[in-house]
Amino acid sequence: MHLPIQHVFLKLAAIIQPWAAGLCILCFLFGLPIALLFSPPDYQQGDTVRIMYIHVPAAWMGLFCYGVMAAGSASYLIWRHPVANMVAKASAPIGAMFTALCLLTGMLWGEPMWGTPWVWDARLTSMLVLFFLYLGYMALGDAFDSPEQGDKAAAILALVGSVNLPIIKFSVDWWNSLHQPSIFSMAGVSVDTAMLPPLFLMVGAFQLYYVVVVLMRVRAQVLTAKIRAARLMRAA
Amino acid sequence: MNTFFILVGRDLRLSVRHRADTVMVAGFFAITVILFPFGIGPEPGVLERVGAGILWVTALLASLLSLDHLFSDDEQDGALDLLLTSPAAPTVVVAAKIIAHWLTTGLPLTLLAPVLGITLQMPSSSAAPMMTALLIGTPTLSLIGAVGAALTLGARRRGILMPLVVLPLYIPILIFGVGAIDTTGMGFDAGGLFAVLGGFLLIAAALCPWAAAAALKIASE
Amino acid sequence: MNTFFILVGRDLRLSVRHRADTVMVAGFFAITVILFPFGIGPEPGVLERVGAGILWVTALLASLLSLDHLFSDDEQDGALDLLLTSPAAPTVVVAAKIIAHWLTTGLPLTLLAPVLGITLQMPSSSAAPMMTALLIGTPTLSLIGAVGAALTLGARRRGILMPLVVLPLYIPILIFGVGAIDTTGMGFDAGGLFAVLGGFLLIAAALCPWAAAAALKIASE
Amino acid sequence: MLGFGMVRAMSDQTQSPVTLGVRDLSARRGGRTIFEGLSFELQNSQSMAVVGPNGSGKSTLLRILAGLLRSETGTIQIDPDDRGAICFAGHRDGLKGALTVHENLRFWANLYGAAEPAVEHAVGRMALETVLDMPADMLSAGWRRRAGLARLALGTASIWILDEPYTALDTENVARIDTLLSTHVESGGIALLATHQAPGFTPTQRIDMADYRAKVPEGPEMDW
Amino acid sequence: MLGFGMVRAMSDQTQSPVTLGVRDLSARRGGRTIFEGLSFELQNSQSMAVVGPNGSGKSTLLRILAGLLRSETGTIQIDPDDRGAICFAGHRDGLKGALTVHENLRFWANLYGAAEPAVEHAVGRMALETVLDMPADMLSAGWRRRAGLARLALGTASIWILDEPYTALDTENVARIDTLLSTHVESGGIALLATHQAPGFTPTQRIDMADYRAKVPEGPEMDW
Ligand code: HEM
Ligand SMILES: Nc1ncnc2c1ncn2[C@@H]1O[C@H](COP(=O)(O)OP(=O)(O)OP(=O)(O)O)[C@@H](O)[C@H]1O
Ligand SMILES: Nc1ncnc2c1ncn2[C@@H]1O[C@H](COP(=O)(O)OP(=O)(O)OP(=O)(O)O)[C@@H](O)[C@H]1O
Ligand SMILES: [Mg+2]
Ligand SMILES: [Mg+2]
Repeated sequence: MHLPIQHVFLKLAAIIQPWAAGLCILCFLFGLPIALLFSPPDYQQGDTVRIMYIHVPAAWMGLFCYGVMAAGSASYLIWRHPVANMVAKASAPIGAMFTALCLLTGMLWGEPMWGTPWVWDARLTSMLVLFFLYLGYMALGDAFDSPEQGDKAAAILALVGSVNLPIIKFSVDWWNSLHQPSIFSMAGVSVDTAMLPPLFLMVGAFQLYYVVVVLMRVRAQVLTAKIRAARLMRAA
Repeated sequence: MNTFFILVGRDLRLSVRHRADTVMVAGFFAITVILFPFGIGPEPGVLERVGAGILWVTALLASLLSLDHLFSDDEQDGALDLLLTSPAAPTVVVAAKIIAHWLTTGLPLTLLAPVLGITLQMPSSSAAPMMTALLIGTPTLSLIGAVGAALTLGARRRGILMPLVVLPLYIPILIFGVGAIDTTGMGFDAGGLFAVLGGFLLIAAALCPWAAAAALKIASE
Repeated sequence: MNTFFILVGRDLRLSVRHRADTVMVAGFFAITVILFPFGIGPEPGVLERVGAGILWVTALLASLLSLDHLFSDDEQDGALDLLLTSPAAPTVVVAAKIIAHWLTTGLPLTLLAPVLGITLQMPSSSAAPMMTALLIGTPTLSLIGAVGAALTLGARRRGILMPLVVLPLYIPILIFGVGAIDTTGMGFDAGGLFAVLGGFLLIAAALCPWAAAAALKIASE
Repeated sequence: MLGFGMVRAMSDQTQSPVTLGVRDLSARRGGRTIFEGLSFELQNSQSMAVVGPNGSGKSTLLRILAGLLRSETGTIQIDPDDRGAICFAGHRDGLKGALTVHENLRFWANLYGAAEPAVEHAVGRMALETVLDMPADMLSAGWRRRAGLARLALGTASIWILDEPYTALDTENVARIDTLLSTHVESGGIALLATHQAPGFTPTQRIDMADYRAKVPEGPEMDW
Repeated sequence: MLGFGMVRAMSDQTQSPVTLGVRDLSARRGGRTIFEGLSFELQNSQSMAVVGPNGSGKSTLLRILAGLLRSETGTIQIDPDDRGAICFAGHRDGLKGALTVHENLRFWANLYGAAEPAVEHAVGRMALETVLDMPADMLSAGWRRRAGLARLALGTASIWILDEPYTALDTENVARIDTLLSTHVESGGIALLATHQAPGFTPTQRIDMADYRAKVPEGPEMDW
């Protein structure tokens, strides 16, 4: 039924993927050394500030992936768009990974900065909640005897869970948190401008990595679906 | 609307008459209030400090555990099929069940809160903010929980899925709920926190019955 | 004896595979550990002070709530009738269910206790007494709870009856269990308290399976 | 008598049209197509027996028609198209054991918008007078079934969809259900029933699910 | 064939004696005497149909004989008197929906002490091969019933007590159960079955519960 769309998708993916992969590698090649070696140390934090170049992009990607997942789920539920669901499903593990990376680097950073790896602070907890939501999405999708049922249930959960995104975003403003407030705000940029190029390189690298992996995973799903359809046709 | 009251009435009757876990809630609170001073020891400073937290956590657990049966009892004996094929719209069925659930879990807790507060040695001035916070917050628990219960209805390993799905969404309510009580207790104005709780309730009321009804239709397949 | 392991195996398999509340226990603990610091606030002194209490109360609640389904699932689908008419003696059936219940509630909690302790900011020296106390205490919870579950099986308003029947018997274990952890934590010898917990376990193990089997026969009528 | 036909007759004198038609229906469950290419149409006063061996998809078909499952392909046309036009009775009777028979029945009556006399009428039709105040879980299997089916006799639905209604009933009560069915059909209603027993009244149509079996192998091939 | 008779025959060559007798039985439920003065005796290779209208006490009688209920008065004599001599199958089949058919069956086989070949034999007798790896709650009503009754075919029990075994089964499977029953009885076993359908094999005895109805008024008088 939806084969044309999937076909278009496969074609597009085949074009985009190598470019994205190449760019991603370039970003990492330039970004990592600059971030970890050549960028200036912070006047307060010293070299530990370099964790930021992993932590912040990971945090943003954690949020971004959930956004994609929620949008994909919505269009799957509303327009029954199978590719949208595949994108949502493919984003979940990547998002969970970035979220975990953010949590881990945050804990590593917290040890020297706050004297403790973990506090039950709103920003930290809502991020942990995001991680659980990812887990819940994946677990729920797998928990049904019929795959469609799981897909739909998980899609509903993704939508309902998206209320968590603003909570994460604004948690530092709503509660007096240990955590840094946003770098970018109405008032302008609050870090040394020398830190921005490596930060953006890393953000770009992570983003491109996401694009590459999502395309790979969706392609795999499309092909699996094709194979299954073919098997059923042959069996019939 | 009439249909709605018929459905609420039935669920209430069942939870009074039945061997239902919903009635357990009053017992559950009593237990908590008996057990915690035992477990924590009678030192007044400590108990008082954690009172609001204990109340809210209890509310969350009670809600979570009783929700497990919100739809599954009716599913087991076939009544859910009949309800979904009846003249009542699925959203109305879900909304009625949510209200009935709140009336048998959230409301008793809210009403008992002052008593529980005294037993947990909280200052009597905290009674009003406590009741207000619970009154606004507990319906949201029922609403969100119903979505979780419906989503996991046909699922395998449901026992572990329910908390995984529902709790992340409960945590904000817990934070604001406790915050509202404690802030008032410290003599500050907690209007903003109550407003946020109210906002959650409005959002949940607007979304959850539909989400749960949609999930229920999926589960019944 | 062989029969016994077959029955335990089945219940374990069900609780892993099934939509069962028993598996919920791991989730339940995780929740508790996440929720309480939230509810109580992150101040280290307070949390540390109430850690043992929270762990034990969690154990009690988890035990109580999962016991609700110890026999009723099998009763609902007719399996209990078949078990009672099978070659397995009712006492063996009950004993197997109790062991399976402990393996899925008490044991995970005991094993998780050190981790939970850290999260609740308890000193790492408390890990050993905590685990010992839970290891001796939690089987007693399952044993006593099984009697309660069997007694209330056919009863109306079962949800409210279970806690009423079981909790008074749980409280001594709570008191001694928390006492044992806290006493060791303060650097004293808690041998006597552990011995009392052990004594409870022996008495419960000697009496409860028979009592529960007798109650079950009555309930099946 | 206050059956569906009566109510209709009172309201608009002429028999309102009732239709249940499906065209080219197929159903999928557990990753396997259960049946395909099924079409039929029922009009006022028509009834259909759905037969077929175990697992051939009778219950699946009835649940699809009742709106509880989605079909894989095909169209379903139901008229009147309002909720409550269909009364479904499945394998499980949905009685609440803690409530009395009367309470159970009254709940459904309220929900279906039937008046108190309709409840009394239904009680009479199913001869439930003696057990009205018994909690439903004290009933024997057959009585329970009968109490469950009393919902039909409330007379609000024009299309009855029954999945093995005769289960656990003795001959007297089988006849009672048969009478109920034939009165309903005679007064303009539609009835579908899946059964392994030959009903005592003669349905106007009959569909054998074995004829619509999907042409895929059963068993290990399914991909759930 | 590896039925009960076979096992016995292998073990002691001669047919071991099996008896199920009751004398002057009466039963009380919900504060009301259901039946009274019931006596009968079954020996090797005898079988009995328990008939009677809904609510007459068939299930109650069978549950008493299976040891699940206590009788009010009367004596019951069962031989061999060990646990496991009786295999009971009630209205509900006790299958665990989360386990596959095979897992369900193997559990009962282990519990009854039947060996692996007995499981295979039972699977063959009930033709369950294609659904062995399906979770039981994915089965249709009739398949589920069949999977539940496969327990009988394990061949360990000498006395079968069946409450409406034919429910939800199509003709082919009704015949399957009939064959199972007659093989069991022929090889020296005893079978009791409550049913509203005439079984395809002829039980040697027949008891109508209506004949033993207690002489107290039915209905509102009950004092539960
Ligand atoms: C486990 C602990 C931590 C977690 C879960 C966490 C989580 C997050 C999240 C979710 C963001 C993205 C916020 C947004 O986009 O608005 C973020 C950004 C950031 N985090 Fe953390 N963090 C943790 C620890 C830390 C620590 C210890 C530091 C440094 C002292 C830190 C510094 C920052 C900075 C500077 C940003 C960028 C702020 C922005 O632009 O929003 N984080 N973190
Ligand atoms: N919940 C389910 N999930 C997956 N497959 C199912 C489910 N229920 C039934 N099936 C499959 O669908 C098929 C048709 O089942 P259905 O219940 O419609 O049969 P039926 O004709 O009603 O049989 P019976 O006479 O035994 O009641 C069966 O092969 C069964 O395996
Ligand atoms: N749990 C119970 N508590 C009290 N009374 C009961 C209970 N179960 C059954 N009874 C009563 O016992 C009587 C006999 O019930 P039983 O189930 O033995 O009948 P039955 O002959 O099997 O009927 P059916 O053909 O409907 O299955 C009924 O009148 C019923 O009201
Ligand atoms: Mg069926
Ligand atoms: Mg019966």
